[in-house]
Amino acid sequence: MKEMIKMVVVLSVLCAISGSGLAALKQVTEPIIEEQVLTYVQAPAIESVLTGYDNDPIKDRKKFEYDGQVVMVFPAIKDGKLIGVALETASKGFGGQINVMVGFDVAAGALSGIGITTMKETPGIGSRVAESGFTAQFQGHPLKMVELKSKGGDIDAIAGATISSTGTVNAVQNALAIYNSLKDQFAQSWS
Amino acid sequence: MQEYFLLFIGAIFVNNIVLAQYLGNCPFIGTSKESGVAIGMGAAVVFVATMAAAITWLVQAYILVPLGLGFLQTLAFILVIASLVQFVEMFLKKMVPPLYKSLGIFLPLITTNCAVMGIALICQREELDLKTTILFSFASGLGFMLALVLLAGIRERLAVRRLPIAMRGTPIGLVMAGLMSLAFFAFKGMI
Amino acid sequence: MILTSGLTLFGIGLAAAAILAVASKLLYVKEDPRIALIEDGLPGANCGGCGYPGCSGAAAAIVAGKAPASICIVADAEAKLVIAGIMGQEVIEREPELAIRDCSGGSRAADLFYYEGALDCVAAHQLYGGSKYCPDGCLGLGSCVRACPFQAIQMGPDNLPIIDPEACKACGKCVDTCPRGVIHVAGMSSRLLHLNEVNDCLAPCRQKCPGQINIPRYIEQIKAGDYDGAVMTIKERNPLLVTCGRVCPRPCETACRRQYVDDSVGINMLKRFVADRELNSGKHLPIPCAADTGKKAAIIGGGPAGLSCAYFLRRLGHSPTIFEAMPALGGQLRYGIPEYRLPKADLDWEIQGILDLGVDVHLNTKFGVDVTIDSLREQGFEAIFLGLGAWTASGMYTEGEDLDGVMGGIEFLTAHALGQGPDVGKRVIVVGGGNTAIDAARTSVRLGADVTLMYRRTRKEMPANPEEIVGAEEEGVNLKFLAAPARVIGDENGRAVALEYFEMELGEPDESGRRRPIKKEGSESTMEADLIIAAIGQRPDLACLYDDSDSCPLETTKWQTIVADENTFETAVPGVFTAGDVYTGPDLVISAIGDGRKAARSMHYYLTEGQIPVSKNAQKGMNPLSLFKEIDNVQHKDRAVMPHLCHGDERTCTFNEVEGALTEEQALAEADRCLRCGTVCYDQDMEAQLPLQEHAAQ
Amino acid sequence: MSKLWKEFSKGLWKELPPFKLVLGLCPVLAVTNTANNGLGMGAAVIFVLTLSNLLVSLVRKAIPAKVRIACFIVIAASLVVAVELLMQAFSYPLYQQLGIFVPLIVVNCIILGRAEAFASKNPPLLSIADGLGMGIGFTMSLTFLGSLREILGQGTWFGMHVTWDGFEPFGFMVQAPGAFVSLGVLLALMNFMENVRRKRRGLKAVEGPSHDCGSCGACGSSSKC
Repeated sequence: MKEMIKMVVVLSVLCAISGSGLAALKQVTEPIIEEQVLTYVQAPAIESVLTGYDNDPIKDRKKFEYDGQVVMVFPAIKDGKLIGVALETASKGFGGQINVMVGFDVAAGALSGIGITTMKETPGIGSRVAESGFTAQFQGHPLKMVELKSKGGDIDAIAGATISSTGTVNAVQNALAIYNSLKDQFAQSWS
Repeated sequence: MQEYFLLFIGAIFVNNIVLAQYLGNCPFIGTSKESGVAIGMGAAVVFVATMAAAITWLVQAYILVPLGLGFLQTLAFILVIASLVQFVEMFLKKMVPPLYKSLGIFLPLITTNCAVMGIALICQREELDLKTTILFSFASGLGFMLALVLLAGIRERLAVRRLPIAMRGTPIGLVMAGLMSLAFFAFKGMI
Repeated sequence: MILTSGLTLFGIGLAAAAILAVASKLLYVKEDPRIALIEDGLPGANCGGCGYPGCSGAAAAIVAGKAPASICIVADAEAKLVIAGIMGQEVIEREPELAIRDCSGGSRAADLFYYEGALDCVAAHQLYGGSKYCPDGCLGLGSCVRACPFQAIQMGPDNLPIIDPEACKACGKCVDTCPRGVIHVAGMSSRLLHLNEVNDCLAPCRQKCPGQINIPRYIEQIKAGDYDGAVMTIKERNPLLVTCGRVCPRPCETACRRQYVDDSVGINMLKRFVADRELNSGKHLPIPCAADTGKKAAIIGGGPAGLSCAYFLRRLGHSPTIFEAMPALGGQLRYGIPEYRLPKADLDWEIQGILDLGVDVHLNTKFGVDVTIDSLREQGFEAIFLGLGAWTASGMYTEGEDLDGVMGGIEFLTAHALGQGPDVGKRVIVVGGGNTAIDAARTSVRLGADVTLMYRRTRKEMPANPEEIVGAEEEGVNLKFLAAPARVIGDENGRAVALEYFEMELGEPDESGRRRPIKKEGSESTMEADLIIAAIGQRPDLACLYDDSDSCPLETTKWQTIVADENTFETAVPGVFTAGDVYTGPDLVISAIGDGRKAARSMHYYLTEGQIPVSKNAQKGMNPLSLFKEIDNVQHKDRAVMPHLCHGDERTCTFNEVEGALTEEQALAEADRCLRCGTVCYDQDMEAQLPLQEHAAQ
Repeated sequence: MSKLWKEFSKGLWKELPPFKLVLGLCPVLAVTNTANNGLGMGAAVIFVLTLSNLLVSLVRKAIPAKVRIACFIVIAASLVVAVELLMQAFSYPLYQQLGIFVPLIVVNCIILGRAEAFASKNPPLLSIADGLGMGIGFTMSLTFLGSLREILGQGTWFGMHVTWDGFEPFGFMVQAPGAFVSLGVLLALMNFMENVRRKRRGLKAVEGPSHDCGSCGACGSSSKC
């Protein structure tokens, strides 16, 4: 019995020590990791959806609240003036979540482009939503009627990948909703 | 229903845990010399992988995520799996001695079988729900068993062939595994 | 967060450990705690050498009392002590065992053992039935090498596995793997108990030798300079090698394949060479004996059969006691073979070596008078061996053979050996053609007589050793062939003075293959003689077996031999065994030694197990597959000639030993003539091909 | 010092983990599609292996035998989590590339194997030497295999273009089958070299290393397998 208690104690204490140690490490590295994730996951998408800015959208990012959730918004500023914003939304696709970075042209009141950040769609089929043939349809698209043709919109779905296409469009629609309700705040934040 | 069926077939053939995902290679090469051993090891992996994936899913969903400790996933999972294997060994020994006799000696090997841990991790990454997790892990285990038994069959025949001495044993086993992997590539078009 | 994290993992760890702790209580399988302890003590090789599937099985068996603490063949003495300590048992040391490969392969192996496709012995065996020629030989594909869990087997240069005796644990994995039974695991006892089987790799010489001596092996050892090893190899079959090295008529050499090249290998010369080396060293090589069993066995008769039986029983751990009617041990070796062939001092030395192992002797103790089967049983002898020999000379069945001056050959030799100095007079006629006749003739020469040896067939049919016949001729014995005694002519005092005999001629061959001598009617002549020695044959004297009421519990034959099972040598009376001349009738020394061992084997099983196993595969006749008469590619090499130790008058007037041993150089050269035969293979002398090739090139 | 060197150097050739001991195959096969990934994985393994050897060696006497394996696993897993965090913080693209194989370092038999077979029986300094040697050997092997596969499969080395124009890369090499086949062929080549060496010394050719559980001991019951 005594040996058994010793066993239990040794194992638990070891777990506790490593747990604490790792948590400390996690706290130290957390901000660095966040930065890294932004740099390597979001940054390329931002670059593809925003153009003509002279600031660092990642450095200037700000958090907003929408419907009880925190939304990270990346601004595109030129000569001190906000020309566009990008924000990331997600929707369920065929293989899991599809994360979409949606860029807005503030002045034109249109979409400046979308980029897929992460997704797990079937390679070669659903994954084609990330290809420019599909995403280019959103470039310069007005801020309404973002819908697949089958549902009365003007976006061509990828053949054989309706679910992935719908998921992407849903994400864009989410982003649109957020943009519409927060766009006044954006203008204030980066002016 | 079709979704589950595809998941099942996909996990066995298309994304075979050994031949496409490179997981569980040590036991794959190590225990594929005799088909009897391969069947025993395969069965043990099916059994343990399913249980481990289910339990780690619960641990993740009800302990780590609520507490914001997602980063401890690896540590928590391996603890759970190691304990589970030991528990299963004791349980089988007491309750189902015939099963213990046939699977018992393979159980300790499974603790360090990365297929088991890998399946649990994949289930988390893919954000599968509990039901799908169980199905997926069971199918992946079956995929492991299939690959193992097939390779054992090949290697048993190879053992009596005239081969350059340098190729005998592990090298030819690996090459055979490569060819099997190539064959399994063909399933990619299936789904 | 640090706290949460620490506490969470603490919780998981605690929960896991606690569940396991509780589980180990709840799911506790009632298992003897000693099993785990013993398993820890076992080396964990899971080799299966103990006969259980893995070490945990062995541990369970030890605890269940089904296996001794020393069951593990791999564990060292210390581990065994630990295990025995756990079990409260004593360690009983097992006889050390070793895997042995008994296939010589021969240099033809390279051609024979090449199989397209299969690289595994088991597969090759199943696919092709193995080698094209040898049904039993090593396939040389090394399955045993791969099967050995201790890396004790390596492939040698001839594709024959070589076993490292240091690393071998005798687990038997190689034996299980080998489809041909080339490798077997044996300790000393099982080697001593093994009788030749048809599937063994038996060179013709080995098949022919009545003593089943592993001849190729000891020649191989001589070749390698391991003379002591050669002695020990011979002593696993024959404890009387000094004797046999001198007197054996060498049936093995008649089977030697070398005779089809030039002349058979001088196998016996080589035996004598190593035997004399030990003899001249003055020190007996230590001979291992199995642990004492405490079983007593009585050996009646201290001749070659009895000595052999006693020796093997002793080596198997039993306690034999020899009862000998004569004043000294040796039987016919002492009283039938003259000094010039086998010096008594050498015989004494050799017998002493056997007695030193722990064999008791009662001399001058007559069976049937001083001891009987019943009295021996009462004294606690559980098994009895009758090695009474054949001491009665057969008569000539002629008129006047009971006159004075007519003696049996064995009577004459025994009287001489006992120092009773039989009077040979001037002219001696010896009738007979066997070794006894020659011995009697040559002894008579040394006693100063003019000797004629009369034989009813020709020289070719004489059963005596050719060297003996030559020796006799050289010493001046007149050989009178194709003559058979008709009548002994006596004088008025009832003393033989002449022998009347018929001339003979050879007719049709009889069942023994020799041409039957036929009397030429009216060819009677007479030859004068002072002593007529009838060395025609001998038979056992079984009078001692009969009790006062003239009944004998044993079955006997019309030739006055004892009837016994031909495989087990057990007589009609359980626990009573027999071998030697009393069973076979007069036969060779080596036959008596070989049968003595076989009887000892039966007695061993009788004493320890009660049942005597008889193999269906026992090798009896020659394997026809192994007999072939064309031997290719072997260079001629002359056979060594035995040197003579004494010459001229010294030879005919003294009883000094005539033949000597080979020198080391000669012995090595002679050993080199051996072809290392297996059942069907032999080693070619590749040099022999060179001149052929050169010739072809020209 | 010479003992330290001995323990260190044995991992570099004599007991080179993936090739000579045939251990830790999953990462060897999975992440060696480029040299860079191989190097990165190797670095992570060096980190975990050296530290786990050190820690195990330090606490070896305090650990009850029955939970020995569990404790080793906790130590190794903690280090793996630490590596995961550090890699995310300082080399995120590599983390993305290696993916699931970073957490799986914990079940790499080399880690537990060395802990069980070496560190639990030897003092800290020697254990570090052993871990470092094995880790470097492992890294070398991974980098080598990664280079081979990258050059043949993509025509690049560490991302640099190293092949001539018109070189048609074997796409097969960077895929799963290529991993198996190239490792198999590599092992065969090593056996071949070994046999040539043995032949020169007049020894009989042998079969190469076989993957055996016995050389690992990670299951904690070397007596069972």
